[in-house]
Amino acid sequence: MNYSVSVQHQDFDVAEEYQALRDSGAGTGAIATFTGLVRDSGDLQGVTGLFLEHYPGMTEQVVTGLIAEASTRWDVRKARVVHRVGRLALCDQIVFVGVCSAHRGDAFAACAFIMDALKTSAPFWKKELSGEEEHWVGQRDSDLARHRDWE
Amino acid sequence: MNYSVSVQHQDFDVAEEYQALRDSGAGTGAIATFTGLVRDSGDLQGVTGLFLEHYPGMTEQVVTGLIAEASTRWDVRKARVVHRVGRLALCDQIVFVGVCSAHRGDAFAACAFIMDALKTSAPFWKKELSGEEEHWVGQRDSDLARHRDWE
Amino acid sequence: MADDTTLTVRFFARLREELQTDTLTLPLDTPTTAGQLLSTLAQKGGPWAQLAGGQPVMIAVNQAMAKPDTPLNGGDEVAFFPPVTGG
Amino acid sequence: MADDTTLTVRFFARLREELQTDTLTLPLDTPTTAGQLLSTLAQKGGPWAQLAGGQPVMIAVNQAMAKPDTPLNGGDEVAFFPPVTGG
Repeated sequence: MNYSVSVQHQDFDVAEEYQALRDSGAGTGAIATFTGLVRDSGDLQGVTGLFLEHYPGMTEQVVTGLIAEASTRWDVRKARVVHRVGRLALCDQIVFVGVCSAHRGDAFAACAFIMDALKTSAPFWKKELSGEEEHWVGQRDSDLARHRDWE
Repeated sequence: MNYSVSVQHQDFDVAEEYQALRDSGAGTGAIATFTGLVRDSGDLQGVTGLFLEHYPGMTEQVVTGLIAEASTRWDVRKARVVHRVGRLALCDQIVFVGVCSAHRGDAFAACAFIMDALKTSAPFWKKELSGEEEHWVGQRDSDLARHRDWE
Repeated sequence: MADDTTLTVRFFARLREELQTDTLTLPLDTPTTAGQLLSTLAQKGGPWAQLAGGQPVMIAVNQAMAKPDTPLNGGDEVAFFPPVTGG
Repeated sequence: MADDTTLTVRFFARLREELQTDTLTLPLDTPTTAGQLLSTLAQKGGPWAQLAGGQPVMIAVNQAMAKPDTPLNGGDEVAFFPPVTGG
């Protein structure tokens, strides 16, 4: 199983990420991807941007562990996670998760699992910006529940 | 809700499809995509290509109905389905399903539902090619079960 | 060309190949159902006999999934095909 | 610089801002746990008092999730932060 994890300030290119996933051998029949974008409403209304902070070193270890866990539960031929940090504007890309599998059920499940588990166990923190206002986002019960559903 | 369905011989470009999905307004926080590729093993081993046939007119109606059903069950801001027909080679792209939603749970569920339902109710038929051998693929019980799981 | 007194019958995939037929235009004399039409066609014998049983045959009437007891009217488009396997 | 007789303590996000501290280096005289360290830091008062209760504080030791009873050894990196909210 081939995987890669990046935490970076700069934007990512889904086209490039997808091409790299496609290059995963003739046994891959399914590629599932997820991209998270900055939305105009969260805890605040009228969100104009986000500030994302993380714990360098720990983040990469945690996300690598989630990919490893996914690959023990499902057929995972290649997996890729990119997460941005720093200041982001409305509609900017935040996170990309892509998984190649032989079959679609495994690709969907592994991709959704990695994304759900990342939300509750990878050390990222999000601050919503709305004009002059700043607000550290609180953890959502719905996110904890989605992660527990995989157990 | 904005959607589009194409059935075509020519290949599709995931980069273009993704860009069109991104252009779905500041309320979109999540984009889930699925791409199916020609694998080297199915009913036959050593698959070298596929031939895909469909029922023009009915296909587009069925897939449009599946998108409409998904959008009554989940938040769907934009949905796109592309399915190829004709002769395809190993590793070629077969199908793309992309969904934009406010939240990731809805994006994943709607994308997986459309793909699972398409497999058992859209009039496409797949013939595996392996050297000189040709074999019309049989419907899989696992596909019927995945579709029933959504009911 | 379908009109009020004919049925258009279409075949796809393995059925199309084995019957060596993609479209038939049949007169519609009396009220019938998709299932009765299948039985009638099966009487042609040879590869057509499979329409009466054996492998499952799916039915669409006017491009929507249908059942053996779906009634057929003049001008309808009826299609018979194996279980679908796209994606 | 962490060595066998010190702990590196890191804070992130809302805690980092409210404590106006991202890293502390503390001597480690006696065996302790992550929870005991939190209580000790809370005694500094002011914004530090929140470490003793109120909002939930998550703990990592050497970059792996830990619990209040996780033992701390010289050279360890301990981090305290709010519940995570990435993605």
